[in-house]
Amino acid sequence: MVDLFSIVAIVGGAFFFLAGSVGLLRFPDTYTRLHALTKADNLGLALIVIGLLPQVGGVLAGLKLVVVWLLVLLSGAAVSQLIARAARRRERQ
Amino acid sequence: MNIETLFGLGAAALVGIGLYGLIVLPHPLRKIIAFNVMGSGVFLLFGALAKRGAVAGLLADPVPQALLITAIVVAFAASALAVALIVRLIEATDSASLASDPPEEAAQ
Amino acid sequence: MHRRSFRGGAMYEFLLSAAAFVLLMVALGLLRVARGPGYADRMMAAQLLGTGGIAALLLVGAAVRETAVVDVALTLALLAAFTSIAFVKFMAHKDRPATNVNDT
Amino acid sequence: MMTGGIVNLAIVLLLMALAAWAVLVREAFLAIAGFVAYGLLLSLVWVRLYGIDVALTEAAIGGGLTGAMLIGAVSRLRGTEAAARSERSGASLHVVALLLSLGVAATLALCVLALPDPAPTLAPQVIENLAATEVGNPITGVLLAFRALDTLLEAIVLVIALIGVWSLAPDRFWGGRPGLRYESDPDGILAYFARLLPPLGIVFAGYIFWAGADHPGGKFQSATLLAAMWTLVLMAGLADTPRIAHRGLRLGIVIGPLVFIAIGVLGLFSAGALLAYPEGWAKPMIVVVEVALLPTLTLILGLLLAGPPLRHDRPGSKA
Repeated sequence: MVDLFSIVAIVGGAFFFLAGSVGLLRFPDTYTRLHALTKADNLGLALIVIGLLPQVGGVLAGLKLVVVWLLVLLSGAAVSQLIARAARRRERQ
Repeated sequence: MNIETLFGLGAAALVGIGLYGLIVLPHPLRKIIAFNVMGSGVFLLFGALAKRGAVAGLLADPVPQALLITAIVVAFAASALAVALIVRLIEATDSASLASDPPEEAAQ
Repeated sequence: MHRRSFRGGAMYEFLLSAAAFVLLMVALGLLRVARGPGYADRMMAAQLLGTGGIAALLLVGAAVRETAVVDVALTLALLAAFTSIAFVKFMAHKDRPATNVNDT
Repeated sequence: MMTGGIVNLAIVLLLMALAAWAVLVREAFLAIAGFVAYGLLLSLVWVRLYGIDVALTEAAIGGGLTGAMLIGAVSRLRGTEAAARSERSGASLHVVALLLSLGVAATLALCVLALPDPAPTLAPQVIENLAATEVGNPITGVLLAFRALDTLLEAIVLVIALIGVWSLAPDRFWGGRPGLRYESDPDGILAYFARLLPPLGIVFAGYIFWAGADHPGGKFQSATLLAAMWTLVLMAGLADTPRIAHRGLRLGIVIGPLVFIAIGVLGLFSAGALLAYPEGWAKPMIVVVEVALLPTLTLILGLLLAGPPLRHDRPGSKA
């Protein structure tokens, strides 16, 4: 039962990585690609982390998993803003 | 094929790739990257050897692994020194040429 | 101290397959680095690579039951933005009219 | 175990593809992007080879410092790339290089296939003697007890590398501040990020440092993380690099090797050999050495990344 939950969540996460890669390759411009990427970042990793929570065995390890996700979320948010701004600056020039 | 042999063979290929780039690439910064690829091939070979040294209780021989840690840090320091040398070379000569007789357009 | 304790068959296989799949997706995304066109797109691919690498690492770590792998993932997560920020900073520097550092 | 084999094969193939990319691609920037990806994949390789300590080091150095250093270098190439392409080496050199590298790779591959079985290992000796050091992580035991001389020499090599970088400064900037002065980010995101992340990074670095006694981790990984956090604060323009003439800075740089040597010489009298620890004192001595090495390694890694001194303070200057 627990394993089934893990499998469903991890498959869902892997799907978002697929979607992110396809979006990164197929979407027409920088901003839409950024959109695709951030979905993969947030949801893909989040689902994989949720799926792994019952598998790591231990509260501390589980807590660290969540922190990994939060950190990636934080850097993803900061970097995608920086990238978008840099792209706009280049367009204006 | 077991994992040690597989990664060992991969390491041999990495050393070859890095060596080729080190000789052929003209720009010194590219040479540094190629050298690092070559170095990581050597590290990987060493890591495969460490894995082969696993005995009851330990999953790998800790002696080569400990040396690998120092090696990675030293490799970074050496690369940083090399990069600083290149940047200085460019600032001093406006060229990154390593040739003893730099080409015309770079010398001007 | 490291312990050897392998997980039962099916889950181990599944977690490793998932790791391989994520890695493959990331490798696909890397094609965007090659195609560009701008630097921004390339940086995005690097970002995806970082996240995918962390995900693959966590999956492999869970498969072989090595709890310390989470620490490796934490390290990568802390540094995920590092290269990208260095890139944005240096490119901003490059965009500006060349100020000779030696003159300041 | 079939899946494990496939995963390993996929990792090796991807690793080789990225290496070939980093070497063969035309633009230096793309080569660096490939090399950063390569470093990330390497830490996965170390996990597969059960070198979690190595994976941690590779993640911190390959995933952070090296990429930032190379990008910093490529942004200062100033069009030397095109000039370098014009002096492309001739076809004969390419053929010779190809043959040579193929030969080296093939020889190494043959050596790998001919490795003796069972493999020589020092692991039993390490396990046997680890109890005497009271350290639980065999790698920390090797680094600070069994092969302490290597670690000491490494710290000295790092100091020398930093002196080498500094010596590239133009004479007039000697004693000044290394690297560029970054402006505070007007958009504020970077400044926000650089205020939020370092406290978390410092806590985690402390954890890795402390955990290193019994679990994967230790001073190298911890110092690399701290150096990265420091560089982040510098890049956000929240702080400036110290003047290299600063006495406290110089003390911090040499304190690690000095304490290490002092304890080593102490061992000469108390335990009869250089770098030997007196019985029952191994663990506290190791902790002292590690604590002393931490600021040394952090400062050196951060300053190596910053480069040689490039400027002096100017009153009211905001370069």
